Amino acid sequence: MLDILAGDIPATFLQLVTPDGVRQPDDRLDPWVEDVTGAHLVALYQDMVVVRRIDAEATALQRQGELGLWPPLLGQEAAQVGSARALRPDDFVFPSYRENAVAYCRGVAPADIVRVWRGNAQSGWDPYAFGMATPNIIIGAQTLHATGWAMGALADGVDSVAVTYFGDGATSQGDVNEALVFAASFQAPVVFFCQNNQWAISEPVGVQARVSIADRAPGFGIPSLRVDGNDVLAVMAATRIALDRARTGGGPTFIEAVTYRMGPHTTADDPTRYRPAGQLEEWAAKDPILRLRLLLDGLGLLTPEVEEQTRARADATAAVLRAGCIDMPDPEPLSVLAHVYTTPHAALDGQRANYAAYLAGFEQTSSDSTGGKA
Amino acid sequence: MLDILAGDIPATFLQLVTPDGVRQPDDRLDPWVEDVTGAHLVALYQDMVVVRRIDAEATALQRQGELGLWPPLLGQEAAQVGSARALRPDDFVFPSYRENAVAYCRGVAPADIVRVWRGNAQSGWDPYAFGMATPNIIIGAQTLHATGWAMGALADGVDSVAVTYFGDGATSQGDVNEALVFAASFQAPVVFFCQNNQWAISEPVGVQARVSIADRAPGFGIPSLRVDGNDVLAVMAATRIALDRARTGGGPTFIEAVTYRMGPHTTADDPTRYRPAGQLEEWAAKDPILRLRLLLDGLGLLTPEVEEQTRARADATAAVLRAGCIDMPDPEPLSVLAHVYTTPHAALDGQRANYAAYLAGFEQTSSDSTGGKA
Amino acid sequence: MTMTTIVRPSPSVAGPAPTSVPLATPVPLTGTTTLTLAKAINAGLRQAMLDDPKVVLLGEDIGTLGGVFRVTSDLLAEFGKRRVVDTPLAESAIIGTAVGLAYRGYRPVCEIQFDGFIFPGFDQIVSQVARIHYRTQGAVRMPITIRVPFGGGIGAAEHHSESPEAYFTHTSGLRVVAVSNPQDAYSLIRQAIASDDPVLYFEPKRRYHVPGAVSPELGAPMESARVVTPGTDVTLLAYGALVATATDAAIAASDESVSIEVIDLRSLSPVDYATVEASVRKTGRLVVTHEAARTGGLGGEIVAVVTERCFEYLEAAPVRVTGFDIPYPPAKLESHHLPDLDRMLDGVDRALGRRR
Amino acid sequence: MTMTTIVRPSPSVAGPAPTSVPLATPVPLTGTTTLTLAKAINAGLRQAMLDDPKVVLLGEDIGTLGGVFRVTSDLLAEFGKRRVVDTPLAESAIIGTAVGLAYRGYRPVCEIQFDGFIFPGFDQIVSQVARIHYRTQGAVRMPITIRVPFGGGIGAAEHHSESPEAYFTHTSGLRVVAVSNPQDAYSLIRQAIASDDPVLYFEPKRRYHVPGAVSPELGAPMESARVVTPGTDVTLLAYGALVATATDAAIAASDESVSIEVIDLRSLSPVDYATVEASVRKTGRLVVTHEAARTGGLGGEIVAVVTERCFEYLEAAPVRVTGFDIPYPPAKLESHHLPDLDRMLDGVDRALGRRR
Ligand SMILES: Cc1ncc(C[n+]2csc(CCOP(=O)(O)OP(=O)(O)O)c2C)c(N)n1
Ligand SMILES: Cc1ncc(C[n+]2csc(CCOP(=O)(O)OP(=O)(O)O)c2C)c(N)n1
Ligand SMILES: [Mg+2]
Ligand SMILES: [Mg+2]
Repeated sequence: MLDILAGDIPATFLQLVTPDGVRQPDDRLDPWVEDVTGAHLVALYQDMVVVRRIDAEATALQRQGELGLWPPLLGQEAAQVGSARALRPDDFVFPSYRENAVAYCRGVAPADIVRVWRGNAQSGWDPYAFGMATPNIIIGAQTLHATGWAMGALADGVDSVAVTYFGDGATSQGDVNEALVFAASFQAPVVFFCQNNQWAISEPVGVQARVSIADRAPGFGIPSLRVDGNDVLAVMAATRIALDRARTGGGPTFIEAVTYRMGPHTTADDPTRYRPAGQLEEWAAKDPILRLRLLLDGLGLLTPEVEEQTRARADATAAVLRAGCIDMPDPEPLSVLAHVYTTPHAALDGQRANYAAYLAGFEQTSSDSTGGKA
Repeated sequence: MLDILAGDIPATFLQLVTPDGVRQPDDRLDPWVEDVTGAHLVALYQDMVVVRRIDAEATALQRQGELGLWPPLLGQEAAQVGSARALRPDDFVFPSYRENAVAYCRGVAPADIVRVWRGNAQSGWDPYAFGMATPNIIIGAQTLHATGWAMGALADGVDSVAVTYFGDGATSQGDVNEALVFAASFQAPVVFFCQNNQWAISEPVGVQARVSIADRAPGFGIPSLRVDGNDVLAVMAATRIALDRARTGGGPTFIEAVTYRMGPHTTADDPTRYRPAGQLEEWAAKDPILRLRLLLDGLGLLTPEVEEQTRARADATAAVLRAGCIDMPDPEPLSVLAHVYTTPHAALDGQRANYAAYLAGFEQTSSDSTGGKA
Repeated sequence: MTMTTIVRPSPSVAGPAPTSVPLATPVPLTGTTTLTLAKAINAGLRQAMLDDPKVVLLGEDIGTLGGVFRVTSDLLAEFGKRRVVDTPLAESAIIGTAVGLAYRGYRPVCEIQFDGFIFPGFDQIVSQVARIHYRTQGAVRMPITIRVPFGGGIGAAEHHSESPEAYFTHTSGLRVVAVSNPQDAYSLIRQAIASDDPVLYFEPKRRYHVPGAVSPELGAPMESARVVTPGTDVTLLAYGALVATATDAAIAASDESVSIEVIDLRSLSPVDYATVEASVRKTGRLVVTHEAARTGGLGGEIVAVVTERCFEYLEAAPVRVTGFDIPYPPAKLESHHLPDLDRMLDGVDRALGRRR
Repeated sequence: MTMTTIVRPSPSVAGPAPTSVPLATPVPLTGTTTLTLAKAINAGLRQAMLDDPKVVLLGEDIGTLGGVFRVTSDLLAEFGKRRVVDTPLAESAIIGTAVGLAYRGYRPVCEIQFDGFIFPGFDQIVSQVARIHYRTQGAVRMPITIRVPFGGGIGAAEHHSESPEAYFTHTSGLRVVAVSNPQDAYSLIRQAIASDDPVLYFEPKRRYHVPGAVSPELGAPMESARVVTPGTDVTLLAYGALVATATDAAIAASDESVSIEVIDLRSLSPVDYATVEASVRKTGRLVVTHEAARTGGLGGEIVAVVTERCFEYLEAAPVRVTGFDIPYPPAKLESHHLPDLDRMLDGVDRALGRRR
């Protein structure tokens, strides 16, 4: 495998399925996806369609005022599904805020994916239940958590792997580089999965880096792979290579998945202010779902039943998401003060008591029907 | 020049003078030191002897309680003198705490070099007077200052260069990596000069990096040079290459000077607790001064007059240092409150007035001869 | 993560993504004009850049995008990329390179995209920006302005609604201001940039789009507080977004014949105690309010100083109306964390001894 | 930069470099033993590691060297490099990887080499360590202990003598303690490690080599303050190294028949106000002392709370005896910055109304 690990600059660009859906043989990657049958490909396709549908539904929910914000992953489905589907349940994911497809693949319920963005909670799920930490908004911070977790896995003598997701912009943060230093130093079983979606809000990747993102890691002593992030099969192969290295004592690996953020940074963003003309169209031609459709079609796997089943799954998931979102009860007022500490804390406990009394005073007042805050 | 800039891993190790004092030709470096005559070599030799003497004298002053602490550079004379003597006065140095030979070459008076370590001030000199910032103790922080200064030089349209010094340990800090990102992004005229002296206090360089330090930079899009840091001529050549790139719009360059800290980390450190047996001896054989002596001797330049003049310079400098150190007046008590702000600040001004009154009260009391703090 | 749901409300029915906002023409500001708070900062930045070629802006997305709040709109087009610098995504480097630029004689203005993102730059602020003048015994000046949109109430995600000002008021060597209205936004950004000391300049993000009259005058010095509403019964100190709430509280209280003197601190370091003390000597009662957590917040410091200096004038213990000692909560709970009109009035009642 | 000139005084005449200190044999601590404060922490760390295999140490130079203050001496030899981890030189990563280890069920103990080097790790502490339990609604615990040698008076270089505790007491989600003597050093390091909340553990570096009796008992809960010297005239609150100075002040004052009640706060977040209030109700007068800068320091917060809760008991305005609002000064000036016995007595006089 070593010949495809970038020790030289520039890194090789790895691809198994071309944008027009043609499967290209590649001696270096093929062994890693040998077991991927037609049924697997269909499952990956369905995952991607469903997460795109989740994304669209969440965007709609935001427009309707049901979510405060939503960070779409439109265009990044292959990077997220291809990598997430390579993981084992005992691996642990440390994501940024855009890994909603990864959360879906880890088994998080649709409504729990949007819980944070509705403003109901800061975590939509229990990290231990899904082997996935909650979204980290401080750019790059989670890469250190993954590295520490992996150091722990090494000490525990297990072959579980930490996988951390981050963007091209994140590579400029000190934390990400320190994570590379620590991961290399301790040969921690961690996979650094960078989705280079070409933009950090309004800044093109060229502001962050003048060479390929994948070229960063070898200088830290970490082999890297540069993969077509819109090719779900190549992403899966690359992730499996990295996971295998980690499980077998090979230490960290860095993956750059070259992809594109086809939507806005978040629903609060307006990419027309900065996106050059034609760029979206150029990348639309490399759409990850389109290319898998073409591949499946070529293989005769895109039957009407599959199409129908896919649509049905997407519709059902969207319906579950919408209902779960809209029906989500508001958090209890006093929960604002819960879980700051694990055991009593005099200062905070006093504040809680005071606030409870204060709220009760309003209830009092309003049952006296003199108005006030209910 | 491009063929010696490390774009591949591992970087080439550059040397012009072998440890036994033999000048090796090198097509890539030779043009950069063509102008270095025998007289120049003697001058470099004398610099190195003088700074080693400053170092020894400061260590003695510390042992005698005249300095609170001293960070010796023993063994790193060639790295510091070779690079510092390549600079122009309008270049600007952003050092760590160990660059005492650089300060000497920039023209800082011996006593001013130790002023900080005596505890009299936090800067021994006016940075603008010597084109050199005061020692930075927060590891790696100064690399960002250098990068910002260089961005300013670029905007000003001048060809001055920022040079920042830091250690092997510093390369693990987020700040240093962020400095590489910014320097690359803006193609700032900055030279990153890393003295890899094999140790960060008790940690060998292998804790920080599993590949050469010089290999780090290319992944950021910054060419790097790996030079024998105990070879003053090679260091000068490498620094000139980097400066020339910066002056002519080539952007940042990273230099790893491979050297050795022959003394303790500081006078408070005890390297026998962690230094492997034999390592000091191994490096003593590569001593930077010894090798230049051998070279000069071979060239017939180490005349008794030169020897005598060198000794005299070192003695004189040591005497000036000692006298300047011992005679240094203690700072005025109320200067503790000076220069926090450039203009009046109500809170602090009140504290100053109160403290002045408080001190005056003691003077009062003691002139009443009832004791108290004078 | 841009999170401006309340600042730029999204339509309540499904619709297309918002279309590009037309670029505003530069504000001339020759006489008094009506500007939003965000536009007033923009106008102040522009004037400072026109006046002094050494003023440069650094930050994430401040160029083409004009910042996620559009505070730097149009400045890239007018001043070019050497003076309006879209930086890589790294706050420590934004501050650290500003230090280097200041060493070279520049007056950098750094934008931190949201309050919660200042911490990666904390070391450079605390150990470098704040100290280099002291460290060099006055030889090197750090005329750096660090702009920070702060505070909550906009329904944002984590790290987008914080009030970190007390970390900086405890840091010797920094000046700290917080503005509450367009005029101060304009005047104080210009004074901050003109200051030879480093200044943390806090912008009340939920007030960005509130308009107000702005004259090109610089007005009172940056260090001075301002009496917003004169009153005789209780002194109510606020800054940033809460000045508006405090003013509303004063109006509400006047209905019950309680006369509140609202003071907008403006400067958080140093605090203008001359103004504060004069008020407390008159009213004998003090309420301080801020969104930041109570323990260790600026309120405690002010209560301590006022107690030290006005002990014999105080008729009751000063009262703090603040955020709780919690991390900033999820959006649906923020109304329970943030001081609002009712909690301020409750605090006033306590200061008046009407409740415990 | 190791800077321990006073802790390990250098000989006053020129001589050879100090020779290697022989490795001490592990402290059994079965009964009461005399240990220095540094050794007491070492013994507490060792016991915690023996008791729980999930306790791991992370830091710079903590392994082979045993830390620049030798607090972790011999632990590498006993527990191996998976549990005593010499990390690369990066504080954000030390804290950040501790977060990941905590996610995996570990109880990491991070050493920050000197107070002034905590700021590169500030973001991870404030935005991650302090919040993950809240963020995950209790699902994930962060039982991380962050050890910080703090305070001045050792003649050190810049960044080696700071008192950053107020930055952390203002950070919700953290617990903060500061120890003053070997027994507390031992008991509280064990309690800090056992706590499921993150704890900042401040070590008074200039007291490292002061010996004292240490029993293996854990004693009073970490959150409780301790009355060191009972008294009736003035309450004097101190923590860390200043507890010794405060105790000396109480002795000195007793010569003039002033009875000072010295309280060692021990816990800075939360503060044990039950103990503080009981004392102030008795004495009616309060002095708080710390080395940190006055403005925004813990003293102001305490004065505010005591004023709020004991207003009617206070016979005079509380007094603060603190460092000035300056960056930590050069060694030759530190005696002018640090509260000493005279300044504490001066503060007591002011609290007694004997001076203004
Ligand atoms: C420390 C920090 N600084 C700034 C931000 C604001 N911010 C949120 S996302 C973002 C861009 C991130 O770009 P990238 O890493 O490429 O990820 P992407 O959004 O493209 O997935 C920025 C600047 C933040 N969240 N955290
Ligand atoms: C941010 C920070 N962390 C820790 C330290 C303590 N410290 C001082 S020097 C040093 C080792 C530095 O090693 P290196 O960068 O290799 O430089 P050298 O001392 O070898 O010249 C350490 C850990 C510090 N000064 N700053
Ligand atoms: Mg991106
Ligand atoms: Mg070193």
